[in-house]
Amino acid sequence: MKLDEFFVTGDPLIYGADVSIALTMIGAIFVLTYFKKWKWLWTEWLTTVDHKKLGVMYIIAAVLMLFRGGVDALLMRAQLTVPDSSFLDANHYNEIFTTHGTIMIIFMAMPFLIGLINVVVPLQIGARDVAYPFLNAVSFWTFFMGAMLFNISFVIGGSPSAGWTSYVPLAGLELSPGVGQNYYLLGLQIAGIGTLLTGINFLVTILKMRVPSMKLMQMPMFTWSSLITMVIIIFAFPVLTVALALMTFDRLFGSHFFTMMDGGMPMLWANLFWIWGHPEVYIVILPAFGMFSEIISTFARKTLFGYKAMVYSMVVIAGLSFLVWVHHFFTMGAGGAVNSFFSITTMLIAVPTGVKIFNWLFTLYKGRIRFTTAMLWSLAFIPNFVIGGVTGVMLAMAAADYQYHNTYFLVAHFHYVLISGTVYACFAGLYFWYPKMFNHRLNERLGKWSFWIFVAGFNLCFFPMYFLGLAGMPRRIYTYGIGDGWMSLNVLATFGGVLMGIGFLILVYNIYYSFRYSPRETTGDPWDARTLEWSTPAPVPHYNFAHLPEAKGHDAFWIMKEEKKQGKAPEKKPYKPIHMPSYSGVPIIMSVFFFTAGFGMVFSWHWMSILGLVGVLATMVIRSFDYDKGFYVSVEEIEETEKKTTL
Amino acid sequence: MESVEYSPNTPLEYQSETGRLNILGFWIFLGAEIALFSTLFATYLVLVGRTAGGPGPEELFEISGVLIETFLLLTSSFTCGLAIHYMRNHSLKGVFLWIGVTLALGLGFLGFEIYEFVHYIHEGAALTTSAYWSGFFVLVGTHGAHVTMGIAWISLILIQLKQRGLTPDTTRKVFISSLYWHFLDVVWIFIFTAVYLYGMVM
Amino acid sequence: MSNNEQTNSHSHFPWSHLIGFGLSIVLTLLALWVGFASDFSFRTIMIIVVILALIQAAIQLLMFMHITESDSSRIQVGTILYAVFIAVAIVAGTIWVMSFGMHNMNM
Amino acid sequence: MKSFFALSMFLAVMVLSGCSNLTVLDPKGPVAEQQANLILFSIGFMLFIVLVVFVLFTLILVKYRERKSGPEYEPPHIEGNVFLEIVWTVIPVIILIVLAVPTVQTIFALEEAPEATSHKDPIVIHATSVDWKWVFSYPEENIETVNYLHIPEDHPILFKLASADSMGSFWIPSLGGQEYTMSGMMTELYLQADEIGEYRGRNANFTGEGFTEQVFTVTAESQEDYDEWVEEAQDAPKLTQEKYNELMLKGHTEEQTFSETHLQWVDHGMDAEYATKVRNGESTDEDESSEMDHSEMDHSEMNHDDSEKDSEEHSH
Ligand code: HEA
Ligand code: HEA
Ligand code: CUA
Ligand SMILES: [Cu+2]
Repeated sequence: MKLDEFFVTGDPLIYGADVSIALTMIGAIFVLTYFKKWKWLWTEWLTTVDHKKLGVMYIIAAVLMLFRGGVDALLMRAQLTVPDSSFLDANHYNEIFTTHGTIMIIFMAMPFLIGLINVVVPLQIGARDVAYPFLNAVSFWTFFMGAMLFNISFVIGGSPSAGWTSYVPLAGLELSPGVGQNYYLLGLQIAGIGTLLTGINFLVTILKMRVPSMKLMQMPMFTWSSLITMVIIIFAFPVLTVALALMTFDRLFGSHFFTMMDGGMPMLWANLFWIWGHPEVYIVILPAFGMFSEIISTFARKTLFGYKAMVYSMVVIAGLSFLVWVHHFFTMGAGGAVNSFFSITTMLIAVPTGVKIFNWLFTLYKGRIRFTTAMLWSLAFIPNFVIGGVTGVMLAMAAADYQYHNTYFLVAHFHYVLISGTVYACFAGLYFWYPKMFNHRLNERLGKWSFWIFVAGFNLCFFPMYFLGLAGMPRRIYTYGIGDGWMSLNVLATFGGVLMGIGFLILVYNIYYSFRYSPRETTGDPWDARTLEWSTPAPVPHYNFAHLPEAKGHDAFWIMKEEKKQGKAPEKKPYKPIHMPSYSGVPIIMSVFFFTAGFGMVFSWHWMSILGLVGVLATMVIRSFDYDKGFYVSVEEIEETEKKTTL
Repeated sequence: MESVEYSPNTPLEYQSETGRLNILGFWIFLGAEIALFSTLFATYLVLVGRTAGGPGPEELFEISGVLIETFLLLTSSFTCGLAIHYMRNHSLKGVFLWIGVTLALGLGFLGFEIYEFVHYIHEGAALTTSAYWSGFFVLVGTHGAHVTMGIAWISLILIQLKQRGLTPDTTRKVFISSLYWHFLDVVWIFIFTAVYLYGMVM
Repeated sequence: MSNNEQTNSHSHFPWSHLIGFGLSIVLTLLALWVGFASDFSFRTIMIIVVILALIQAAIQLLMFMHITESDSSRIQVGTILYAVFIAVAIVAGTIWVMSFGMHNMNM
Repeated sequence: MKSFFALSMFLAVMVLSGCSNLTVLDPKGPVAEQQANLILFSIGFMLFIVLVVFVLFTLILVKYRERKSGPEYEPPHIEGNVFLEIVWTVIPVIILIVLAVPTVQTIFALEEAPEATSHKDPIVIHATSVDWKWVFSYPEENIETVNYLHIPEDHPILFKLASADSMGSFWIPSLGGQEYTMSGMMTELYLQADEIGEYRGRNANFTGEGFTEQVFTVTAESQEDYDEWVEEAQDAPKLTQEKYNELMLKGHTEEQTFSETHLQWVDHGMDAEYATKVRNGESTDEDESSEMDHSEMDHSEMNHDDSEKDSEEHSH
């Protein structure tokens, strides 16, 4: 392979990216060296197994990915604004929507949610850490390395360009001979390992690490939603693992699962992809539902309406989510019976979702609604998501879907649910739990600006797309003709996209601004909230709880506060030493080996993949022989810490 | 944190919180493995018959080899269970003996499987021959790779047993690896049924 | 949830293991007989052998893997049952959906 | 709320101004019409649902917002309400049943020729997608066209869809919904035009670099004009295998017309490998690849109408 094939060349955008990546890296190295922060970085962050720090790292990575995916989006919008535009050529456009879709779903939405779950869930259930802290670090680092592997395709070797769905035969070796598709396969594979581990980790954490007094039906709704999400992850991700592996074998080792030659069956890819893919969209929506439940209840100053129904509806959604996948390829001709069956199962999901919507509305009913930024995002979710949801039901009507499929109607649907569901939730959760993570709040005034601009932009961008779809505009076209009559709506959409970009930039600025100017928290409970994470002091000590709290209901902290008001102060108990896990450098090293193996496979440099795999195995063996049992936080240290924190 | 008193009858592997958590976590991992193998089975079954004019299973499968593999694995699952039994009787010797037997049987299984694969490849049925054989080799091969991993992993645990004796940590590891081993037997039962019986009866 | 089984003293002879082993051998041979020596239709054969396989799996889970011991047994059993549901959905669903090819597809 | 008003305004503007632009809702044949009816039917319900939610939402937000002045109001503790929860479970279920019935009916109706013209024998056209063009074969008429179609009005057309390579989707929005084209598999789609006119057809499923331009035109004309066109086309140069193999190479071409069809040497619904072999310069002669061992499949349940199958390979 020649060097100019190795590095992507020939495009000013790419050179720009090359330069900015190089500059960022040099800058980071310089800053770390100058301020002598390398050791700090390693001992405090890179080797951490603390769920709060891992959560923060997930969120930072996710925001970076949102930026990358967002830049992709704006490039697409720029290209589509006017007919016959030649800003991007077809290949470039194809790469961009492929990386946009993949990054947004796999490397932005999921990590953002998992990050928030990491920070919040152990605190909500009164745990001092997750069930497997070491594994948690492995999860993060494999996700991170998978994401990095996927992202460097942009400058080294070329990006995948067959869509985030990677349908074969197009994505097969014959029609996509470059390395781009390999990046897709290996990046997702490596990140997928981390996701599966997260699933097991948090399932066990939630089931087994709760404070003993908290019954299942007393868990906060975000914890419930996380629990159910983890179940979906555990059973959906292995399917993706297999599908990716099979396509990897096809491309690298000459097998014939999805090839056109020798009996391969391309349709099988679509089938396997969506067996994972549909549950995946519920993986990114259920935690969002959980967050909205917490935030709406907090700022309506009311307990959640229909708690049990909220739980059961999620259980039903999780069960159904594995029985609907064919709605993504109604047009494959599987026959009337198949299409009818999957139409009906899909439509059924509207029922439990509707139950949730109305329960939220009735949580607000008779409340005292405070319009904080977090609450604004949660409120905007309701009407916007309903639009996305009911158009989803329209898509579920197979006979009609023959007309919507692969059009902008579909693009509008999934952005409506993904953005007003998942992205709004990430922003809402970020504003809401920010003080828990960073000990100061985000500025509310900037927050509201960013909110209104983003939400207006969002509707402006994606609502017209329903009409573009009905006007016959297919997705994934890089340009259209003036005669198609799609221009005016596209101009609107682009305008909306730009507004969203501005909203996002204000959010980023807000992070900086608040870091500089927001007052530090003086209490652990800035919002007068209801669940146990708010009972921890500010800043949260690394062991979370000096005494394990007691849960007497799903608004455990609220009940504690009520009791305190009635003068029932909990008696002061003496502290006991707390057992905590040790930090470890193994997870990051193991993931670097994963990266090495993946990179080697992308380019079929077998020596490198073998080296990487041997490294992975070696780190696993080292771990197996490691009998480190963690350490105890002494009573003195606890007393010291508790004095410093404010409560 | 771990102030609970355990009855002396509670198996060692359940006597630490780590032990209980890890065993439960491993069960859940096995749930994920079921989803993984289901996907491979579904793939294989859809690809049955797509031999692209090449050889088919009915020409190549031989019942005797498959039966030997099956009985080796079934027996190893039994001896693995015995190892756990002796472990709970605090008999380190028993554990070494029966795990040793288990590993030997596992190696035997692998040997026959490798022989079988080589034979098929010789007869012109390889991963690259046709969709059907891709499905076959990846399904059966994934199981074989699991067995290989299992043997390596259990060997490492034996070393740790030697170093440390029966402690809550080592017994936990032995117990979890035994779950894994039994699970591989379960998967094999389905391979025996859906691949070999189906392929030969067809 | 009591740790009934867990606390069972294990000084007894491993009967349950032996019985499990015997059963799995018998079931395997039975499946073999159904497959090769019986004259049921192909469909009946497949149904029977799949049921036999499921019984064998249950034996492994109960008698060798002690799925019902430990204070998390309900979670363990629940996980496996849900996994079985998923397995059926994936295998049966895929075969059903992908069978459209059978009548007008080649290769 | 701002966004809610913006939205409803926007909706109004859209509906008033541009509905005629919405190809899908402006059907030119019975298939598209059934689909448009289903769509409009569902939109009605969806608007109703959206309305209910939006009205409730607005009322509650206005009424229960925190007021700066006024007495400190402490919200009551309400855990739920069984009656209400039953209401909003049952009503959606009813709505879904009402939506599901016509959906299923339409799904099955679209598998057959449109009812009104079902007495006419459908014209069979094989539509094959090739990166990045469309090849249409009229086996009865013995003609083949590239990137354009002629069809008579008021006459059911049975499209037999296949692909030479990547998976495409055959879509003429004015006439009806799409269906995938796949290599090694044949799918069927009935369409019909009730109005004379020129319609756009295209590939709707992403096929890579040339996907955007993978389009064709459909001319629906009177029976006489159509017959005339057929006769003319039958005088076009003969399609040779060499010529056809050139079409198999990736790229675009202009509209072309041939007499004879490629079906005499390859049916892409049966042979997934043809295009690959051409591109690799391998022999494409009829070989063993069209045989397949069907014995392992249970065909008793295939209640598919086999009578229309024109290829002998299907005689199992
Ligand atoms: C967060 C992600 C998310 C969520 C939550 C959903 C939710 C739903 N989706 Fe969506 N979907 C996607 C993400 C998501 N989807 C993506 C990414 C794609 C495309 C992928 C690609 O091709 O690239 C897609 C594609 C997609 C298709 C495929 C279309 C096609 O390719 O042609 C279909 C078809 O059925 C569908 C249906 C639905 C339905 C019925 C719901 C339901 O869950 C919605 C339920 C909610 C409501 C209905 C609203 C609230 C309910 C009430 C107020 C009660 C009353 C309502 C009624 C009685 C109707 N979706
Ligand atoms: C969670 C998932 C998610 C999110 C958040 C988004 C966000 C956005 N998406 Fe995304 N989208 C998908 C998931 C998502 N998308 C998926 C899965 C596909 C399908 C892919 C496929 O077909 O394979 C898709 C496809 C898709 C298309 C269709 C492409 C096509 O079919 O041809 C379009 C077109 O407009 C689009 C637009 C946008 C826009 C404008 C945003 C906006 O919300 C983005 C907001 C913008 C920012 C947050 C950026 C901020 C950055 C700046 C302000 C920096 C500016 C600097 C420079 C421009 C240098 N998306
Ligand atoms: Cu012996 Cu259990
Ligand atoms: Cu879906």
